[in-house]
Amino acid sequence: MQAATPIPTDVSYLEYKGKYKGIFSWIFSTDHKRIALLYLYSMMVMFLVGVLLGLAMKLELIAPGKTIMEAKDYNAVFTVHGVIMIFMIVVPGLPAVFGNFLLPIMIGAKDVAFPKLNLLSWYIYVLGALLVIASVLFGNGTPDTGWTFYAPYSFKTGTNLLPAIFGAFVLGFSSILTGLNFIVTIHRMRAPGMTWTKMPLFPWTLYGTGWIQLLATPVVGITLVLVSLERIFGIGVFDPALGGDPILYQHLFWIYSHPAVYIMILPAMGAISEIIPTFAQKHVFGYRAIVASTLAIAFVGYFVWGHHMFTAGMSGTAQYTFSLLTFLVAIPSAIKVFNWISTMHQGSIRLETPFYWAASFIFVFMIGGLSGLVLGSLATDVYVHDTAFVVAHFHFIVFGGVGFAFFGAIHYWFPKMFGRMYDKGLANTGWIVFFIGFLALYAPMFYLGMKGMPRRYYDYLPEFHAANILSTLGSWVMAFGLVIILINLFRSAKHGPKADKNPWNGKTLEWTVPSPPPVENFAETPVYGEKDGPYEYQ
Amino acid sequence: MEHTVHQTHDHYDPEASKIGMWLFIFTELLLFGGLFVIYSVYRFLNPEAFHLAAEELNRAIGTINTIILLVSSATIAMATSAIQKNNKRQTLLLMLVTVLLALTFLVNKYFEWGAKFGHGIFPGSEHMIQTMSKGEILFFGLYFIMTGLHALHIIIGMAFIIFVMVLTARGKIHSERFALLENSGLYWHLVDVIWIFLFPLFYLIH
Amino acid sequence: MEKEKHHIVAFPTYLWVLVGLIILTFLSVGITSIELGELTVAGALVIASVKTLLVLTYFMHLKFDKPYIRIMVGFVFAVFLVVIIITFFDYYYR
Amino acid sequence: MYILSTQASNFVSGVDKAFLIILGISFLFLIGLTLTMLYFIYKYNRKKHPQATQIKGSTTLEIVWTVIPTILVMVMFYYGWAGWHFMKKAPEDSFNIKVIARMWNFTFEYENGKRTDTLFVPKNKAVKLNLNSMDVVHSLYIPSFRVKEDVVPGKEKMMWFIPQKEGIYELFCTEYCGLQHSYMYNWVKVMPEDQFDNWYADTTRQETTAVIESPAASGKRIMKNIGCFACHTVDGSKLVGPSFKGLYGEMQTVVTGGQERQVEADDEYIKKSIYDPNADIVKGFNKGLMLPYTNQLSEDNIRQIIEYLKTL
Ligand code: HEA
Ligand code: HEA
Ligand code: HEC
Ligand code: CUA
Ligand SMILES: [Cu+2]
Repeated sequence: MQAATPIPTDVSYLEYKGKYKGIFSWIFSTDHKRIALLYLYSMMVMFLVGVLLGLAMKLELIAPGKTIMEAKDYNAVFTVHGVIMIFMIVVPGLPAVFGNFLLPIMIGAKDVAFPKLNLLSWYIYVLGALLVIASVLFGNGTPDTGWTFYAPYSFKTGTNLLPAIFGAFVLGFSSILTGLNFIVTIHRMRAPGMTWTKMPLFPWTLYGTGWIQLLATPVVGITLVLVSLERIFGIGVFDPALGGDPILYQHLFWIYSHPAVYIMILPAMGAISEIIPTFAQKHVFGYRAIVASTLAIAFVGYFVWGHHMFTAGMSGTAQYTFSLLTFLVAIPSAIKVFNWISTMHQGSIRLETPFYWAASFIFVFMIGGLSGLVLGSLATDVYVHDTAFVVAHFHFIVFGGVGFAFFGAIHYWFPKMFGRMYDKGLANTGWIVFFIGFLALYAPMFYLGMKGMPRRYYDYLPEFHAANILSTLGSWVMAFGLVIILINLFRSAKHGPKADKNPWNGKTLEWTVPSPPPVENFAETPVYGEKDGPYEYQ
Repeated sequence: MEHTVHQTHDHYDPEASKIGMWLFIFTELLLFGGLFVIYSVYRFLNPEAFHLAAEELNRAIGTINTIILLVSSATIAMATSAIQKNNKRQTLLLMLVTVLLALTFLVNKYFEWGAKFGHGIFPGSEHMIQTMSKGEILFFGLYFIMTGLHALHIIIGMAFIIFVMVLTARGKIHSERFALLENSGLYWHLVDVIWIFLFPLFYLIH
Repeated sequence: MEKEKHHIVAFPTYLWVLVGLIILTFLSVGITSIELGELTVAGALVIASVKTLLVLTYFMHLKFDKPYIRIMVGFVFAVFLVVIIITFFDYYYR
Repeated sequence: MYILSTQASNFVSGVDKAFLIILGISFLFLIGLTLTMLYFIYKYNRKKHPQATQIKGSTTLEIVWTVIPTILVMVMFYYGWAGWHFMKKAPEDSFNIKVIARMWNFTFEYENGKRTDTLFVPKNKAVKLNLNSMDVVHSLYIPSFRVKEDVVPGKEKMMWFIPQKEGIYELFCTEYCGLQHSYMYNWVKVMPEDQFDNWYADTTRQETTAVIESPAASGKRIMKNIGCFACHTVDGSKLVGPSFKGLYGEMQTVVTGGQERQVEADDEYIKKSIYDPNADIVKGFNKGLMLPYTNQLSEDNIRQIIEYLKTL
């Protein structure tokens, strides 16, 4: 089929339409770069919905008692917020957008191994998203179980849970296919001479992520199927009335959902590992250590799920085993932080927007991660489990970590993706407003949790009022920052000044192709020699 | 490590599709893996009831079905050898045998399930709730889910093999290009492997 | 494009494996009919594992594939085993 | 101002110690690393340091910064374990109280039959709570005591503590359990032992109220205490369950074993709705939400409830 129309090497992927016209040249395109943008736009839509729900929650919590909604609505809002943010934004986020766009280019390939499967993953993603939306719009009530769907509440509630669960299942399938595609691509399609130890760090993290996606997602898939069957037939697997064990549900759920948090953070760490060397103009410090820690996180992260269940009634043995393993998985993250900071040492640092995001990433990631240590320790987790402290932890790390990395990545690769540059002044303003808002929004939640305010609370006692006000104000500041950032990016994608091939003097392969890249990326397949490597700044 | 082959224009890389298939098989293994975790936990918590309930299942049908699947696995494996020798007729014949055996397996399952339903044993049945202990209800719940999901995989596998047969008949699959046939075989063996575990776990605990 | 050599497995190999698998099936039926207590389950599972190993090595060609596929398969089974073991840290000691 | 909740039980010292140690180490690293990073950004800025020196790594450093955090996390693990492990086993001579959690309230049942919404406990005495859930997973959390344990249906679980400070503390449900999860809180009252004994011995107070009230008024009080209004209203609007307004004597469409039928909401029907709610499901509502109150409401109580329902 391709032999008929040879693909030009001088037309950018944004202009080349292939055999379809208009929108069809996007939604039928198997070009990994176009698929990446499809993901970017569809995620952006879902993301804005999630953000609005987040803001609504904060508005509700500005004062005790009813502010803008009923308890029923609040419960629905945090459920949908959680489902959207986890299953549609941060789990697929960096792999589907930046992984798709950059993985083939960074390893010197023309596309991913299975381009059609890649497009199919996006369709499946959209289907999953539509199912979740359907659960909100139709039927008798929006799901209200929390994103964890804990049994037995999840088959007692009268709300419209089935489509949401099925949606999560379908989204998981999309994520599996993406992971599979990336692993095969990395195994088979690296440029000649690019050995494993010459592969840049971002593809490495995608490789680790791919494995977690493959091995963890099916477990939650089957678990969600069982919850649906339970709702429909009452088979009893998790129903205590029929002999089932609700705690077993929690085991299975977290066997996926803990590794899932590393699905989220690993590509984020990968993006940071690209940005820092580029802006320090320096070889990354401890390449091998960073690779090893990536694989260690992926591997050990598979066995720590029980730290979400310290009060659920596990045996003591299981509790301290999980606590111990949790502490072990923190060490590779620490190694990464040390290596990033050391990369800056003796560098020649250029202060640009992506670097600001990366540096603030390190800061908020440390806060999020270190608060994870409080949660990993038995005595203290019993105290703060299911309080606002946990909410603060995961917003700092999920959204501080993954979100900041996402924004860092988009400011870093934007010129490559769209061939244009954004307004740097505006981008920096957006960053600082966002950063301040972020701290004001989530830091008070640590305090609230330490004082004992439970999470998923629609209403709270007056003693928690002051900190909640600060938090709500923070959410507005942050939203303002977000608006600045998004407007700047959207405008620049169309009207920004043309960008160079290599505006940051990066050393990885994507900076050797034109911006935006041509359809099959490389006019000539790059070949790695003995001395070449991803971060050779000489 | 394996060395890198630069892809050509027509994207045919049998090694890549083989890895892809294996990775997919891993996800399937973990899908059933989740169920095996559940099974082993409940079995551990209700050993007596599981014994009792397993008595209800028919060992003979189970054994026959096991053998059917094993034979069909051998035939599809032989089909991959046949295609490499470019023997199209033999390939198609072996695949046909595989599909027919799969069908027999399903027919057996149909009667087996039918008999259970006839005795009032099916998910959510009032009869079970009234006459059985919680452990037995769990056993049958798992029995239906696991064998049901397995049967679903049999159906998918059959469809896959039939699809490959059509391509083979049309000459799209031949001794130079048979990755798809090999993959359908891999998938079929996966279905077999899962049954190899389901069989003792459900039929052989006495 | 460099062509990779593919090993063609002869029919008799498959047939012998099949015979082995069938014998093992009867063996497991036999073993579980005699009362061995705890060992029954262990026996049945060991036999099932041997059967799986046969299917993997011959039918699924692991014997003739490059080693990294074998490593992956081993890794996946190992991960699954560890998951089961850790889950039982809870149930066994409860 | 102390950063954690009030300190009022025997577990406080262990938990707070672990907390402060982890927090201390964390702050040390957070501040240290942030300052280092800022210093590098300042010192090796492009303007000051135009040419980067390429350093690819250092095995010694990698080993150092693997070993140090490993030791530190083991310290954290140890303190976490030390503050926790004795939560798992209650002393033999503990004072037993049964906790019944249901959507959406806790009931505390004492061995002499006393039943309360607020948890009353003696100071300086080991108290063991036996946790039972009637419906979904709840979690009993007393911040000032540093204890929390999920209440799981179908599981026998317990938690224990020794209250060490008189006063009234919050008690929350921290496992999300549906609509009124955030209202599923109550109080713990710690009393000196003698005062507690007096309170405990006085079994008359809660069975019958001192004032003589009409059956309808008793019905209303019972329903309020046991939490019916979490799901039912009296004004015609529907929450989780149907409203009680105008219910008594009306014809109701119910689903019995999959079959729809009409029944009159008479005494028998209401009694059955309370003792065996899942036998007839009111059309448009869900099975399994309301659970039998067989052991919690006597026939007498039900008679009073019916009297109250008649007035609506
Ligand atoms: C991106 C997602 C992400 C990541 C990466 C992490 C990382 C970690 N998480 Fe987090 N976690 C979540 C997302 C994430 N988490 C979510 C979403 C939940 C809530 C789910 C729900 O209930 O809804 C949660 C909940 C959660 C709990 C359960 C809390 C509870 O419900 O009671 C626990 C408990 O152990 C925990 C621990 C940890 C630990 C130890 C790490 C570690 O990996 C962190 C490692 C990082 C560092 C340690 C910082 C960097 C290192 C240094 C600065 C050097 C110094 C370090 C040392 C001396 C060790 N997390
Ligand atoms: C990625 C995950 C993510 C993100 C970004 C957010 C964003 C926000 N969240 Fe979060 N939240 C969760 C994940 C997330 N949340 C989860 C899992 C829960 C638990 C649900 C449950 O209990 O079941 C939760 C629960 C939760 C609660 C607690 C509910 C309760 O327990 O009572 C609150 C309370 O205010 C809250 C507020 C907010 C606010 C104000 C925002 C936002 O409005 C802030 C605005 C965000 C931004 C300005 C930009 C961030 C940018 C990115 C993440 C990258 C973008 C990527 C692409 C566009 C592809 N959230
Ligand atoms: C957790 C929520 C919940 C609580 C608490 C609850 N109910 Fe219900 N109730 C329901 C639901 C849901 C239904 C409808 C389904 C059914 O008929 O079982 C219902 C139905 C009823 C009915 C039948 C109503 C009709 O319209 O026919 C009566 C009577 C009733 N409840 C009384 C009570 C009393 C008395 C209490 C307190 C002692 C109580 N309920 C507590 C949820 C609840
Ligand atoms: Cu009970 Cu939350
Ligand atoms: Cu976790």
